[in-house]
Amino acid sequence: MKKLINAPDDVVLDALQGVQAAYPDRVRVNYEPRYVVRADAPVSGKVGLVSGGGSGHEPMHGGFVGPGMLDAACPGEVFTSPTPDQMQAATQAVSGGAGVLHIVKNYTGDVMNFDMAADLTRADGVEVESVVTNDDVAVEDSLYTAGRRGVGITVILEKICGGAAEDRRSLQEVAELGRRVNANGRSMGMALTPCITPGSGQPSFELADDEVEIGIGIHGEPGRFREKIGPASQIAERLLTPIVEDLPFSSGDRVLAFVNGMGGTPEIELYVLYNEVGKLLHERGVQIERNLIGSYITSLEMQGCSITLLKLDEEMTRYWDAPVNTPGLRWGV
Amino acid sequence: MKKLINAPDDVVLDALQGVQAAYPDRVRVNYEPRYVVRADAPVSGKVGLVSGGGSGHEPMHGGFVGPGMLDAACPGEVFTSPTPDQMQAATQAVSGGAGVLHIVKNYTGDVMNFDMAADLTRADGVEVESVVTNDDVAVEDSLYTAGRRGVGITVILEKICGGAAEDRRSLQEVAELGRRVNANGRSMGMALTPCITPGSGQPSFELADDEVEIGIGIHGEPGRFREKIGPASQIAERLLTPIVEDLPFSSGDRVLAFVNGMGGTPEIELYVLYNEVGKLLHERGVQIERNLIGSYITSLEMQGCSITLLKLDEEMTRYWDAPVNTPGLRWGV
Amino acid sequence: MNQFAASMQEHREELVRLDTAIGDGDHGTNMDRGMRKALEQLGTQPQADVGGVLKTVAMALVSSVGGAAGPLYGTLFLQMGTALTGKAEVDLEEYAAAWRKGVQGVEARGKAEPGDKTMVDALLPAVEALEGAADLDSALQGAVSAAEQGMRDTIPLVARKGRASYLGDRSRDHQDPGATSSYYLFQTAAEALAG
Amino acid sequence: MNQFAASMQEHREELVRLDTAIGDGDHGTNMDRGMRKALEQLGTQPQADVGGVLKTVAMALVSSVGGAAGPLYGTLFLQMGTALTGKAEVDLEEYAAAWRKGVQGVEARGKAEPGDKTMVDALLPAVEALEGAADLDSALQGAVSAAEQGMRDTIPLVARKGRASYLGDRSRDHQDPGATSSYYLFQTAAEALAG
Ligand SMILES: Nc1ncnc2c1ncn2[C@@H]1O[C@H](COP(=O)(O)OP(=O)(O)O)[C@@H](O)[C@H]1O
Ligand SMILES: Nc1ncnc2c1ncn2[C@@H]1O[C@H](COP(=O)(O)OP(=O)(O)O)[C@@H](O)[C@H]1O
Ligand SMILES: [Mg+2]
Ligand SMILES: [Mg+2]
Ligand SMILES: [Mg+2]
Ligand SMILES: [Mg+2]
Repeated sequence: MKKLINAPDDVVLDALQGVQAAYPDRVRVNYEPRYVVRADAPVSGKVGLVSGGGSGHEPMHGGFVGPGMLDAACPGEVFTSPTPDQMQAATQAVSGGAGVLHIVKNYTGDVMNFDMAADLTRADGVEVESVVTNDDVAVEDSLYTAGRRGVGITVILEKICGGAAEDRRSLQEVAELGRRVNANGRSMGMALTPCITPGSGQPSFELADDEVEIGIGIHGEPGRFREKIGPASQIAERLLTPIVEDLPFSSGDRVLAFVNGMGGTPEIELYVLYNEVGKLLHERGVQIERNLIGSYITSLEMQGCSITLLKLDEEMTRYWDAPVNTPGLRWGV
Repeated sequence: MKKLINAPDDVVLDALQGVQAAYPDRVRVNYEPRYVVRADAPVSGKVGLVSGGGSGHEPMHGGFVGPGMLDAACPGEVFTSPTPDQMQAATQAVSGGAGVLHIVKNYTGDVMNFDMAADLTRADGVEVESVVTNDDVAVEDSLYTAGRRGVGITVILEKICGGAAEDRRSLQEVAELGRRVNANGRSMGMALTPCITPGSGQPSFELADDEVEIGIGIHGEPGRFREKIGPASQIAERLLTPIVEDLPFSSGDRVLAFVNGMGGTPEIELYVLYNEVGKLLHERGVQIERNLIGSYITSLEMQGCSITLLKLDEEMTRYWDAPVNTPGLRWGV
Repeated sequence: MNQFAASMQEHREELVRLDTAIGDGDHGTNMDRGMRKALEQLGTQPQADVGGVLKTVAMALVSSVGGAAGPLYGTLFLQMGTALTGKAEVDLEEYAAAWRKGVQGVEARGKAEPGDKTMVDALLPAVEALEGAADLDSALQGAVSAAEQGMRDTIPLVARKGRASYLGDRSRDHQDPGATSSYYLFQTAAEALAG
Repeated sequence: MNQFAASMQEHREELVRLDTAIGDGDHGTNMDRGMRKALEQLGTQPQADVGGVLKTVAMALVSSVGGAAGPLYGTLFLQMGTALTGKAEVDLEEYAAAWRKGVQGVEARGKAEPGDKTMVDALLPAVEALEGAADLDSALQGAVSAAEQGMRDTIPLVARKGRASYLGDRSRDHQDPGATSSYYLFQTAAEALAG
């Protein structure tokens, strides 16, 4: 394992100190318990947006703290959900009187920890709603299992709900909008290489020199199947078909297409892939109205990509376009 | 070699098509010869900024085309300088009557090709100036060699000169500012892993599981020496000491600190490194006034980093802060 | 608790390996971090009250483990601690009842049923063994054996809860990491309490 | 030209390997791409004029090779073509003089001196061999041997020009890729022109 770190146990703390050093007038880092919060929090009268999850997915979530997106993010250890005390403290720090929305990715750990935090925070008198993202079509959807994972749509949802919160929409409205974004979004990912967590020092799975893993999660979880690597056009097809058929997306739909790198993917490859995605959607009559191309929800140094499609409506498009000013996403300001 | 591509020979073209598909109202891609240009070029009365170089360093340069930065970028094959006909055509496309500045990284190929292009363009009656960047302290500076490579400062220079050009400064002024930025900037890089060009299919160098290569270039060129990997604090020190001592940067200086990922580096590691850079500069009394943290000048999927320091003056800071609206860098708009 | 902490440190790599196969590879690190934190907290407190000790451990786990294991083990110890509040000594009946409370807490929090390939598959049979035993020694031994059996029985199962469930059929033929740490918990409890 | 193109295709991997050791690994790909483009351009043109052919090749290389080799080989062929404009047949003296012009162009463009570990180290001795030869056959053979020797002599050198110069001392003990492609150029020229 070769990494630009001091020691496996120090990665998260060292990186948080780096974040604090980098953006002293934009964010504040709280160390005990750990959360990153907008420097001007709480914003009075605005719904507070809190997300969080394991570290190693940067810029998600800490890089999305700022005007127009999250009010606070709770970083766990690498690939490990944060703890309720972090979420409780972050929730209180961003509570501006209009309630707080928890944006939670659907993993057993994240859901349980955020649940405990919501219970604690409600007991403190802060109104809390939760939106759970579960957009990963690689996982079968079933009542009897943990259900689908939350992946790429989380980034999009944080941006869109951030716009709505900035527009002083109510907690109920922002939560409902978030649920609509989740319900209309689908994702799937694949890997060329595994990743290595600093704690384990071992690759998350083994792949032959000519194999790819299809349907991976963002924590180095193995995928649903593996196959010999094909051209980018084939990889785009492997990911897009299940996405499109699941919602389903159909001719005439206007979408946001998000081509995401897993952390170790060169940008030039993301554009090659985006080109293929565009061709496939064009064939189906689906129109790309907005796009996002880059590494925004990552798995450490994993090479690979994920594709997220969101069926847009006018409100989503408006809040997607609204100004945002965070280290990870910035426009309109 | 596993890559998200269709075929080694198609990478650059496919990616350019992806860029065109992604930003149809912001840039225009010309395919014969190849260049990426602002959709609204030429901007009348503004100095045109043209850069270019081998592909595989994205977002540099194509991702920096837009208001406040480059007017056009010429992509070569992966790690191969583009050709004079590309530069000549791009120069003409952005010529708005105030002359055109070529921003050239100091590599024999880039310099010779841009020289030929400048000769051709001058013959066409367009005033052309060149700025050559050579900020890499890993290479010894000597009159008898090809001199130092141009690396990280190129990104900073393109932004600052872009701001000045947008401010309608003259060709001479923009060129002089660019030379001042280059003269006050220093960089050095290191790698944890090599990269593989699609054309060669072979790693650019071999590294043991516990070795790092110090002083690498951005084309997979081997570095000046290799050593056992140490903590991030040591790596920061290895890169910063030669940088600081070369200019030299001294107590009281205000700098822009740019911590760059080589393409396959997780963002969390860049923040760990930035934290160490901050501590080391603090010890020396050098004050970080601005920063840039992310993967902006890359070597395909290489894991590693580079550090660039620029000694700021008031004019540089002002144009650094000026609005920029490109796929790769965006603020203030 | 010292023994369980030592056990988590000792088996850290093994739990990481199990969790890498069907999860995200952090279970060993998480439990080790949590139990070290628990010992730290206990160090500063008087330990006369068994319930108090368990509740302190619970809070330490909840606020330091994270992931799925944090809330689940936290709930386990919290419920056990609540059942044993104020006790300095515990008899077999109270001991078994506390475990039952704890495991009910885990079931309520995680919604896992037996056969879902989770820690519940080790915890439940062990509690049943405690409840059915005649004396402390055979109870402790029976619980260890039952937990071990439950842990091994997770191998052929397809996971329906937790991160391993994302793998579908590919989760088969691997032992569940959480069931494994639960087995170690019974093992160290037996060693600590055995006459 | 056909032969040189074939040679570049044949030695593509070798040149890539040499360039990977002390450069960026693209020299073989670059030359192969350039010569394929050159043949393409030639295919559409009458080939009576040697100078014209060389100039066509030069322009094809300049606009398709890129890197250092594009302008350098482009200049080489452009200068040679200019020297031989309008000729359908070329005698030894004209041939040698054209090479001299070409190499002077390379020297002017790249500012490399003998011993800098570049293509100049193969080109210059070969031109000198041409100039000193008594008849065409010995000239061609002498040039090939001199280029080969020059190419081999780059091995112990420390590069002072081009990408390899960044390596400093570590560029030692590797053969220069550009000198190698220049050797293949003389080799194919000899094969093509030999009676
Ligand atoms: N819903 C659940 N109910 C009971 N136990 C569960 C549940 N989900 C997961 N587990 C247990 O948690 C273990 C994984 O713990 P850990 O690796 O620490 O958390 P995470 O999966 O968040 O990384 C699994 O092996 C399983 O035994
Ligand atoms: N200044 C120079 N003068 C003459 N030849 C040079 C010079 N710089 C580089 N070369 C030659 O070019 C070769 C490298 O060509 P190539 O790999 O195609 O270009 P690049 O170095 O731009 O990748 C070197 O091996 C060397 O022989
Ligand atoms: Mg986890
Ligand atoms: Mg090159
Ligand atoms: Mg786990
Ligand atoms: Mg080369």
